Amino acid sequence: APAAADIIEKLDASEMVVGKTRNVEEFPQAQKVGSHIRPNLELITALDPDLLIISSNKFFSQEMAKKIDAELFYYTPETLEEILQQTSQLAQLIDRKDQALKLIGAQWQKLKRLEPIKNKPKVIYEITEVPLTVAGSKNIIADIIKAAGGIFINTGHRKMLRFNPEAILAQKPNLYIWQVGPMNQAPSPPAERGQYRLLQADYLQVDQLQFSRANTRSFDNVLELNTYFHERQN
Amino acid sequence: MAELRVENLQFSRDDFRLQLDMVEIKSGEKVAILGENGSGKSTLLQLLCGLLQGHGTISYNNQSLQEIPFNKRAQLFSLLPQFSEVIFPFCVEEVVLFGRFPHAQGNSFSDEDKKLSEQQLEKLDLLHLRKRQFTQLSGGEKRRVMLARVLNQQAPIIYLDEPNSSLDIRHTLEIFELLGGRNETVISPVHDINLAERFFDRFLLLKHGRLLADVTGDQLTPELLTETYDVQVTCGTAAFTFQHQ
Amino acid sequence: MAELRVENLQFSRDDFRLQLDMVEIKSGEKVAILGENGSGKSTLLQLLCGLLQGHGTISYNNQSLQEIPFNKRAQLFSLLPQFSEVIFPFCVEEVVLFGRFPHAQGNSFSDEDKKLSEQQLEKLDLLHLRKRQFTQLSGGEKRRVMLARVLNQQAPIIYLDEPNSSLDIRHTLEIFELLGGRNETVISPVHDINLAERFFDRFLLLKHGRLLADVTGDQLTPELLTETYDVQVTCGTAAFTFQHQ
Amino acid sequence: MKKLLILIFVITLATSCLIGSTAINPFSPSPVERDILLGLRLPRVLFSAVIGAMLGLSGSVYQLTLKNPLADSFTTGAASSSALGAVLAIALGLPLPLVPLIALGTGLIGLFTVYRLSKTNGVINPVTMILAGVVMNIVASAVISFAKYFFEDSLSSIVFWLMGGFFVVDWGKLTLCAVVLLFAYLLFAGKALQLNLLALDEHSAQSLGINVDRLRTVAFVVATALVAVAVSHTGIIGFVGLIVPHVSRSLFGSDMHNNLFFSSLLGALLLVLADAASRSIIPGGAELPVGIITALLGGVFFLYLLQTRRERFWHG
Amino acid sequence: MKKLLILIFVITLATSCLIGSTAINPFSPSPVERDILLGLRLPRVLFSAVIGAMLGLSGSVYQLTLKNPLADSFTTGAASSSALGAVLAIALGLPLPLVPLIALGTGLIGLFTVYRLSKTNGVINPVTMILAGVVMNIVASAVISFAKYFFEDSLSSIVFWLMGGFFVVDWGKLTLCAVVLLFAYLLFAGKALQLNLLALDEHSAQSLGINVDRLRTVAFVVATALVAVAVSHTGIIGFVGLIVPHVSRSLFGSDMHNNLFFSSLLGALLLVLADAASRSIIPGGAELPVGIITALLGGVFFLYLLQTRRERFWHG
Ligand SMILES: Nc1ncnc2c1ncn2[C@@H]1O[C@H](COP(=O)(O)OP(=O)(O)OP(=O)(O)O)[C@@H](O)[C@H]1O
Ligand SMILES: Nc1ncnc2c1ncn2[C@@H]1O[C@H](COP(=O)(O)OP(=O)(O)OP(=O)(O)O)[C@@H](O)[C@H]1O
Ligand SMILES: [Mg+2]
Ligand SMILES: [Mg+2]
Repeated sequence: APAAADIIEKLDASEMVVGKTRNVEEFPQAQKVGSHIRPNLELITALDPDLLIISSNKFFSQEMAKKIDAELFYYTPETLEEILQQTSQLAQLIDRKDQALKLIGAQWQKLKRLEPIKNKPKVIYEITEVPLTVAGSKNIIADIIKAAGGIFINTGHRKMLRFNPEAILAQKPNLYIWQVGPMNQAPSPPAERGQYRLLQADYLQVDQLQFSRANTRSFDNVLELNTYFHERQN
Repeated sequence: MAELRVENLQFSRDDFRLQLDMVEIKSGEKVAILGENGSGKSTLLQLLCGLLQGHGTISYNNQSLQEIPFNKRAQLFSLLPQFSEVIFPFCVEEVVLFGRFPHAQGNSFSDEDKKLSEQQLEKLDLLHLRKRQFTQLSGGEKRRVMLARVLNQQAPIIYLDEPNSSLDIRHTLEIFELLGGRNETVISPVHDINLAERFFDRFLLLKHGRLLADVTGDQLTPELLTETYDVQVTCGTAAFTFQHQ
Repeated sequence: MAELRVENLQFSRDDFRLQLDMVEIKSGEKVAILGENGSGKSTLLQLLCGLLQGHGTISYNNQSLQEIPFNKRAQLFSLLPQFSEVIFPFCVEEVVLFGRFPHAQGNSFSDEDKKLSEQQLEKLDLLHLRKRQFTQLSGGEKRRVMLARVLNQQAPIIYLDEPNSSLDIRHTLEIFELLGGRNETVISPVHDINLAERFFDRFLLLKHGRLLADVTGDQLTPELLTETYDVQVTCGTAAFTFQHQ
Repeated sequence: MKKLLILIFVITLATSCLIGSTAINPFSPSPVERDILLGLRLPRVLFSAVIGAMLGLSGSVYQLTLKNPLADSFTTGAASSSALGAVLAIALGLPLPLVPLIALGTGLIGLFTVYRLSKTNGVINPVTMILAGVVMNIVASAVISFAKYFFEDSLSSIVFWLMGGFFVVDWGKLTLCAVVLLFAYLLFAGKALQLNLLALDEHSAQSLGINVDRLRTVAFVVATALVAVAVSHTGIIGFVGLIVPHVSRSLFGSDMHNNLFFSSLLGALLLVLADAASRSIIPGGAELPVGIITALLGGVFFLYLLQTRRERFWHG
Repeated sequence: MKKLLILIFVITLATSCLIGSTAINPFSPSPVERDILLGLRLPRVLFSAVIGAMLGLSGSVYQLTLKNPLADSFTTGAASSSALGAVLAIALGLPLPLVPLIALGTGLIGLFTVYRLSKTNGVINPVTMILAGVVMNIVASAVISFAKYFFEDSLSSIVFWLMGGFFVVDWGKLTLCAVVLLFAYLLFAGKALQLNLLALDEHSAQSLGINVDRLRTVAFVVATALVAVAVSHTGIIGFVGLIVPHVSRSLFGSDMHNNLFFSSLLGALLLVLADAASRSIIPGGAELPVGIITALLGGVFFLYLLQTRRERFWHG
């Protein structure tokens, strides 16, 4: 799981990693074992790992774990709180409890620096322009926005949803966050899109790689957004 | 001894209705079915073969057709449909060999089967076409291949729906003579009445799905033919006749 | 005045070779093409219609076939292929109306077209089948529908590949008489020599892709036929003859 | 019958303008409501109608031209080769307005390839053509799979795009598609008589004065262009092109005059209905991919027809 | 010819056991290497051969039975309805060993539905059957799309499962599939003569003593069961079932004795090659979905044949 890489690194456990999937940039010493969606079983067997950390890919991971006889850890946090919970669980498994306590404490510290927002903006988060998909309440982004003092428009109880532009108009968001990154590579700025002519909203562009992964970065994102909200209301 | 016996046969489809009270056909008889287009000749053949299901009884050697399993039927009778097709690129030889299917032991053709096919190819003047693909034949050649397939089946009763359609006069004569010289029962709708009269013993005249008459050659009078076809018929005028050399 | 002129026509396919040095056919002639199966009759018709491409020249009214655009050809000649099919569920009436296509103005059939189709349906004894789907007809009925379509095209030259195949004697006579009474040129491979002799003026005898003879009715001797078909032919033996009532 | 259907169609159009995630009072709309209605809802409803008509029309022509009841935008390779371009454009992160253009481009390349492959000695054989098309379909789908695999990050965009839907509709695109549809419809309607003749064997058709090869080529090219334009704007919406022509043949006969008209109309009707459902079936603004509803709606109706009127489908 | 091909096949099998992301010394393997070779590599190679043969065999039978050059596991609805079960099982997170079972279950339900729909008055019409199949395919695909959409967490699992591949193979699954293949092959080979006769019109075939309806039913059921078993273990691997039978018909004639054999063998060969390529083409252990390579390898070869031997494909 690419999102968990950050946690492992911060837990000082980098040297324990023997294999990683192709889009994990950390851990230069680890061997690449294919993509996270379709890892290479032979290579993993050859590395003979004790623990597999994966995100949501239940089907293959279970079969795989059975085959190579390793323990499985699912890293699937949906809220800030769960990030910290799963961090400590993971730390237990790899015996890094002290580092975990420190790391978790540091995150709580970040949240303490938040400014209160009086005039809470209604926020919508665009994941891709075509087809138009937005973040749902199971996405970590929802919790980030809430923690930063915004109102996350409840689009549905999922990570991402195909969405209807007219429903966005009808929800009258005050802030329209659009991510740019591998998933949404060259979107046109929403302010210039004809369909949002009547939308009385601010537009904020963010970097997908910074925002979409649920790890310690998420706490920094809360801070950044909070600052933005604060400046915006003045 | 009646080999084929049809009693009270009834079949209807849309506004067409076929009705046959009683026909018995003895082993070895050559029976031509005469009648206009749409009078029910092909339908009758299909009923006799069990390809269509009517009311009434059809029995072969006193056994009801219903009770004869499919694979046994192929040993009782063979059929040349009015139109036939082969959709895959099979060659002539292969198609003729198909006729041996009811006799194939296990799952492949014996040398005996192949020898018989060879003979059929020769009888029907197809040896030079044996490797040709079926779809690359002229109309008459295709018809002969299908005839060879049917004869190759060596069933005691042979149903031939207009066997001479598309055939030239020589091959027509060859085939009718071939059939005439054998013991099999032949039941065949034919449109060329002079040919029918020459090669068949018995004539079933159909009109609008009903049996108008069931006669032998000398009873096939111009009057009867007039009634069957609604044409004027005279007897004995000059014409070419043809004889196989 | 030669309406159709064929010079030095050559066509080969695998081991079959068609060769025609020179044939001229005048307007209104009724020409039967006689020859064994595989002698090249259908191939010749397809060449004359431009459906196959050979060497040599074919010209209509002194204009080379090559130079006549497709849509003009349909006003020069019509064709009944040896086998034809209709894959969609069209009804008889619609298929016959197809024949008016070359005359359709713009994109729909005029009342005139519909009236003419009606007449063709009547002439070919199809009125009672007009709403029936083509695929639900007997063999002879299908053939008549296709004939009606071809005649409906009202082209001055009509190519009919074995027009009487599958037809009963009454409809055969009706159609040949119909054709005989009209001005169109008719060129038609036929297997029934007695019929051909009775209704056609001129005979092209083909053998192995070559023109054996090009004769009129009185020159059609038993010897010539023997040579064409490799059968013994005698003249004047008794047989039924048929007359349209 | 024709008039009744048109009436039903118009009513459906009007009704579905009023259906969606936000309720709109049609008589005294607020400015936002007006804007939603005229700027988003109406063009989208019209767009779905136009796309439905394009797909229905193309299928009607394909089946006759290729003499195969399974001929549609998939089996001719048109849909996949167009989708391929769109997928690559999305995966490579090209500017979005380019997506339809590139899709159209690969669609036309696919078309040209299939056409080249199916021609020998100047003659087009429909069986060869459909085999070439189906291989084109499979190869293009394989490359799409590869893109899904290779550009993992774009996976969900690609998958959702492929499922089809009316993503961004503006009057410009709508006008473009409507013009293409109109052009194709008039062209085919002008050739309806000739297209009918393709139901005959080749020799009969040809002897009636039509250049069968040319007619096939024109029909194939225009139908494929229709599909390419439709797919490039909306992703892959299956089913309409395959089933709607069968349905209209079974209900209104084989004559292409009728079949072209009813295939277009029923295609439009089906997609307008399916899109209305896809917009409103999940409350709160989330959308179901329209292809899912099309297939379910159409599938059930088709299976019903297959049970009750099967003799009118194909080969009598 | 037959012997030569078998030889090539065996050599390919052996070679591809030695190809993969980890280099293996075949003569003195280390214990881990031995484990990889015998526990992973060998069963996988054999499995790909068995699945390839299953798909090729089913396609060969489908085309004849349904008299349509496009008949394959897709157009008969077999692949999608089986995949549907697997997708739902994956999405709902059911225990792993159940996935193939559920896939087989939905595959058989699909089969039964298509069969029921294509039968009226006791007669099976091949055109109706293939239309029913293709609708089943579309409806099942729509439900799969819905699953992709609804179970977003499982999206990537679903997509990649669908792309097909030999992910986790054990000797148990291998044995099961091999037994199914063997059973089906023997059954079809025992009916090869009868199957040939389906190339004739129905009346001729029937008058030769075969019960056309029953033969069609048996062939359809067994071929679909083959597909269901194959799909349930490996996901959807297109192409093999459609193209391989055409290739072997064009190379070795129409006789089903040969076609059954060569379709199976070429199918196996194609998949073994494709899987070896998919394992080794990307250095660093990433695996390409095998369907992509199959389609590219097979597609190019098929288009080549279509150009050079087209008269031997269909209808002469
Ligand atoms: N598609 C084809 N491919 C190859 N050869 C063919 C094809 N069609 C016909 N032939 C051959 O060409 C020759 C002439 O065929 P053609 O159909 O012209 O004969 P025909 O005189 O019409 O015969 P028939 O009386 O049987 O209709 C025959 O030897 C035949 O085998
Ligand atoms: N598939 C069908 N559906 C409905 N009616 C049919 C079908 N086939 C034939 N008929 C009708 O049944 C009647 C008998 O047809 P049949 O084919 O038995 O005639 P036939 O005597 O063989 O004629 P022909 O000499 O033309 O071959 C005809 O009126 C025909 O129109
Ligand atoms: Mg008949
Ligand atoms: Mg001929």
